[in-house]
Amino acid sequence: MALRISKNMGAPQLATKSGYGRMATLLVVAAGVVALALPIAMPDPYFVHSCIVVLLFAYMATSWNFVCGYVGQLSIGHAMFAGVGGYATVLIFSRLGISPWLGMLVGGVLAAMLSVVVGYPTFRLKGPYFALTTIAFAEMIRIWVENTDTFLGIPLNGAAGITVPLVGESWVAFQFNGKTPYYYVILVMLVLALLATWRLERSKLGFYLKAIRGDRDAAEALGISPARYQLVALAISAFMTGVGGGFYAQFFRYVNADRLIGVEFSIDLALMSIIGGQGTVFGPLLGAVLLTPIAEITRGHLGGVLPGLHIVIYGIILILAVLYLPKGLIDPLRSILSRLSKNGRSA
Amino acid sequence: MTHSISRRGVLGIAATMALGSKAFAQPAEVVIGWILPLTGVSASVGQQTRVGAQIATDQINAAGGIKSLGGARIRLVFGDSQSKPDIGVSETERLIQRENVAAVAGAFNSAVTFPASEVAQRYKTPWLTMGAVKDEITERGFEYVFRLNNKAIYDAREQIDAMDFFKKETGKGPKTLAMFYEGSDWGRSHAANVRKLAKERGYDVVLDEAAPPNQVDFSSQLLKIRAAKPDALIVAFYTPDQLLLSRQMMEQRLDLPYGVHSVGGGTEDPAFYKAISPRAVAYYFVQEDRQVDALQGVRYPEYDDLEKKFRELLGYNMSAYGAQGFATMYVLKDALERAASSDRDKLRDALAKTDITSGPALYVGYQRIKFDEHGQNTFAHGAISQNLDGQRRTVWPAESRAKDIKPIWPVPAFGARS
Amino acid sequence: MSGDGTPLLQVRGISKRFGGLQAVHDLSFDLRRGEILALLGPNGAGKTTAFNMIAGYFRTDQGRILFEGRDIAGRKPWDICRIGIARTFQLSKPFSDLTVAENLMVGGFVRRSEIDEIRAKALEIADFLGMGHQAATEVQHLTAFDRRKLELGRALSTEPKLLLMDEVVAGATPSEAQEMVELVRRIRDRGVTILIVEHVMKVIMALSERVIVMESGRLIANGKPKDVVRQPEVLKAYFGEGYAARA
Amino acid sequence: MDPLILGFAVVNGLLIGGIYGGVALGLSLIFGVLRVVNFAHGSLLMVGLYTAYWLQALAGIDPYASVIFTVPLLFCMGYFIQRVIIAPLIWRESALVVEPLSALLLTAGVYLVIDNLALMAFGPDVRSASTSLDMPPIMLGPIPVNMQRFIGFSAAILAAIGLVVWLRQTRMGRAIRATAQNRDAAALSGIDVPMIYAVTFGVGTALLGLFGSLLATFIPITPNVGLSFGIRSFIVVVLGGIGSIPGSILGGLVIGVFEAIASQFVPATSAAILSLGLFILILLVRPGGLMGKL
Repeated sequence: MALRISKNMGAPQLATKSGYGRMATLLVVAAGVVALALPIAMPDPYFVHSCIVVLLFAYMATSWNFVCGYVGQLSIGHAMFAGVGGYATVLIFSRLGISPWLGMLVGGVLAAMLSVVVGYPTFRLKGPYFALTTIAFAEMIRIWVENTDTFLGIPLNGAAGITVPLVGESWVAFQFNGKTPYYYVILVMLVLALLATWRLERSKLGFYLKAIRGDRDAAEALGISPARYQLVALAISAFMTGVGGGFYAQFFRYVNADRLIGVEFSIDLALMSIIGGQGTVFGPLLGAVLLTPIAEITRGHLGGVLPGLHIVIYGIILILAVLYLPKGLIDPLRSILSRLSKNGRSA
Repeated sequence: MTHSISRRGVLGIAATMALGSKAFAQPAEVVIGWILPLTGVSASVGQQTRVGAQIATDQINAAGGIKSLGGARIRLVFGDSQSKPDIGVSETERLIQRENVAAVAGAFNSAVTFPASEVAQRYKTPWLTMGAVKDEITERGFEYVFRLNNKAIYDAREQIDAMDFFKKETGKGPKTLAMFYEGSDWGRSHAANVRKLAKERGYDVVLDEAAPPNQVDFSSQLLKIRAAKPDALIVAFYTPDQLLLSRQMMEQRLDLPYGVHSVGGGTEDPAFYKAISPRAVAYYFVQEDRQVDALQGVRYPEYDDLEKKFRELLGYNMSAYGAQGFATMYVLKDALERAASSDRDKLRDALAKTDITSGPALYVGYQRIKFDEHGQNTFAHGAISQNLDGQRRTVWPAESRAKDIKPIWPVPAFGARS
Repeated sequence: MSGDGTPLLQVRGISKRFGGLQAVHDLSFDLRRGEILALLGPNGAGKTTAFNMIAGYFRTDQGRILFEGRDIAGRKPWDICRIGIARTFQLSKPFSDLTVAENLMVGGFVRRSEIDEIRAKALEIADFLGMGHQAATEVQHLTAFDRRKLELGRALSTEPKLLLMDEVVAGATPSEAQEMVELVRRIRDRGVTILIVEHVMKVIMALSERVIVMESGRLIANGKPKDVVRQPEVLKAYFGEGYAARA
Repeated sequence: MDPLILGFAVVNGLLIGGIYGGVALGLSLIFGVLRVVNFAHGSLLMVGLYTAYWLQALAGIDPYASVIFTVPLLFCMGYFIQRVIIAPLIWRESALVVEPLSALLLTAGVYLVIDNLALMAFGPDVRSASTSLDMPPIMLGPIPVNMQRFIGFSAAILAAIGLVVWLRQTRMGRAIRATAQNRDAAALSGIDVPMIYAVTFGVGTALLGLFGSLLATFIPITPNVGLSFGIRSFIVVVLGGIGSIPGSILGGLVIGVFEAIASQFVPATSAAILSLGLFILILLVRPGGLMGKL
């Protein structure tokens, strides 16, 4: 993505790259302004609600991408981290009366801890083996939560799920009557996740993850312990996903294992990243921004008439993207941007 | 079954707010929203409910719409929850904000109904719970949330009541029970209620077993049931698993002296009866949301039309889900007539004062529809049917039985059946 | 230049067995600071196994490997890199979706933490390789020989004291081989000690002051290239098959 | 535990386990040769089941007789999916090496499309087919053995043997094995690798046609029935050793018996957790599986 390319590396390419970088920066700034102004310009609650859902998925996909996109491993179990975050947030608030803001962070930390337990053995596996193991872990946790009413005195409430006790409009309790506060919270979370990814791109960890993706043996020869850095990245990703699960819980005011820890949720995150462009800062965001509304619109317009059609469309998009845009939708966008910047210069 | 069926109707009056005033206006439109699982594992239920609601709507419109609103027609909009809570919430937002519905009905799955009805409450939009049986749905102090159908606890109580009654009637009955149910929300919450009641009534639960949905083999579980030797078996499964279970029980000739007692679910789904051999389900006791026999006395012309169209559209006979979709629309029609407005608050107040004792709204078989202060229809009840000669005939409550019907109790073993 | 004579690497009696095959048997040799030592031997002699043991990719069954006096046997590859031993791979393994400069930056983090410094260092190495103009090219667009050079440069980016090279000119044209020989010499001139596993005799003659020869897992010769190639057991073991066939 | 009950459990576990193994055969074959994890495997079984169902519902063909239709039909579907959807990926990669993850995503897309097309076409209702043949259970001592499952079990064993013999003894089989071992070398020695791939995919899914017909008589048929078998097939294949034909059957038997016995002691939900745990453990400790060459 844009930011990656704007790294000034070789003298001769410098001009092109910075031109491209400028275009990209402009685009990002413009998108930022639009994002900030959106709920003010379009205060319709359903519209804002839909935007929040898009941003939430963008945030979750960005979190997924943080490890999976950069080390090139396909996790289909990230929902387990969202589940830990979501459940922790709700339980800490409903049982201990501690503010969900803190609960989200605790949930994130717990998710990161779980990720170390899961990731330590799992990251030795490659390709489909890794993917299948992550599904297996997430499914174990899902089935366990669905069938556990209380665990060590903690009421998990089994398959029934847990609702967030209503206290009315309160910043401390992270409950608002309107949509706009949620919008800005998730927007800030997304920006932070994007910044973290942007930082990752130019950090040691980022270079190391990309090296591990490129070739594990070669990475080891360059002083990289793959297990260690993959785990660090996974823990950060799990933390972010866990916090996202906390937001999910607060926004929908309900968590249940079937959905929040379900395979479909994990698959959604992976698909958005992959279709948008994994291993890039803005790819997952692009994927979420394009796919979530497609799902929503087709569901709204076709769901009642031709059930299943919207998922068929989704599947076809996936097939086409894998075949014709292996680097994601961000790839053509990138070339359009650089063409535009060239034209701009020659003009 | 009650559990999985939720009804949701959103009444929206599109754009014609002037209607509320006494000004004589063009026949306008009242929009009602439904949130249903139209895809995914519960899609079958969603489709049946949708068809039932649509047929009722067509009947209402054909009969002149909402007369107190100058003949306003009802238009339905549907949202597909895919059985996922967050999508159900988003769709509810869409219906309320975008489609401007006057009320929302739904959403079968308790997991969807819970957060989605809260959205309706927040926007002060009446929510008619359809299918979802979780007790708490009407126990949150939400004045915009109503429920036509049973609560979960009613279902369990009716099953146990029926057993107690047959025992009293014949002097014979089960002492030990086994429970076998699907391991997600509905099955588990039903099991919890049965567990509680069985203990109170002195039944001994000798096996309490859940299974994850969509199994391909129940042999191991049937072995456990065989080993536990219960007098009767209480089951709660959706259609695919119920089909597998019923077939394997017949194949393995797993006999229970006091039979199989199913709570709706697969045993209420007409597709199930199309797929299963009648022998496999003979003498089944089914706790039903709809009481066919109780309807034999009062037939409205709407019923024949409904049953005919339903069969044409779906290829099988009326189901409890279809009936609930149908009844929900007539409850809403009744409230709209009395409110003479599509204003959500006025409609809510009208719904709260609902007291229906006749008409097509009673198609599910209730004698009356009246909501208590929590919005629960206290006259909601199911019935217990027994599968006799290939038909489910009401055997409990006794007053709903047809004259020629008596339960077969205990049930004959597979080997002793013709 | 033949180094200052103090041993940088001392291999002491290392052995490795794979199932029934004794790949390396009681191998010992020294590598002096600043020299280029070539490790020769026919296919299957155990060269690559020995190489991988030093680089930490295989565990030694027994024996010690002393680097600057410390035993490094059994350390993990990344630790070995950190203490100053870099390696190349026989089949070059560049990170193909990164640019040349990015490839050269990865190793830099072992020694430095300032990214601008690392980038400057990477560009310097690119210039050193004669690839400065390709710094922003993605590796997948490079020729095979440029990838080989990059492989070498990437090892250099970890600023090693000892560089282990596995067949650097395999598949290269004569002029490319010449360029590579030059490059290796210039690396040595920067003060890097080099252990090279190589088949092409011309390269060894041109580069190394000293060669050691392995056959069937054992060391059979050790000395100046000109002397070693005259030893009968070397002729028999090595030139009898591998080299003669190649030449 | 009562030994008779345990005996029942083992027999049931073997029967259903053999069926799991048989259903997983194609998955293993396709992975072994193409290195493609076919996420749509369960969906293709669903197609087989529906085909058997409709042949009976519309043409009155007994499910057991419908094999002559389902097998060729599913072969064609597999051949078509490989040629039209997966092959372009191979051309794009220009080498004959498919990136396993891209292929997994492609087949995930196929799964979404097939399952939901089935929902649109057939509706969400549960269906079942039934055979007109009279099949009383056979008695194994005091233990009744369900014939329909026994036929499925036997078919799985025979299909595995047939597959092994075919791969060893025929020209095509040997070409497939050569391609599995080294596709570049196979291509160099004149083997039409794209054709081999398509045939392999076709054979792998044709097996699902067979089991679609055989299972239709006792498995509830819904548009998402594939999911019930999908994840379990992965477990079976990994357990037995990915790419190994006997391993697939062995993996199925192990999982079947494991779940049957575990279910006697814990609820089915816990048994499911245990088999997932077993799956993870095998992958970590012995990633080649029970019969793997690793």
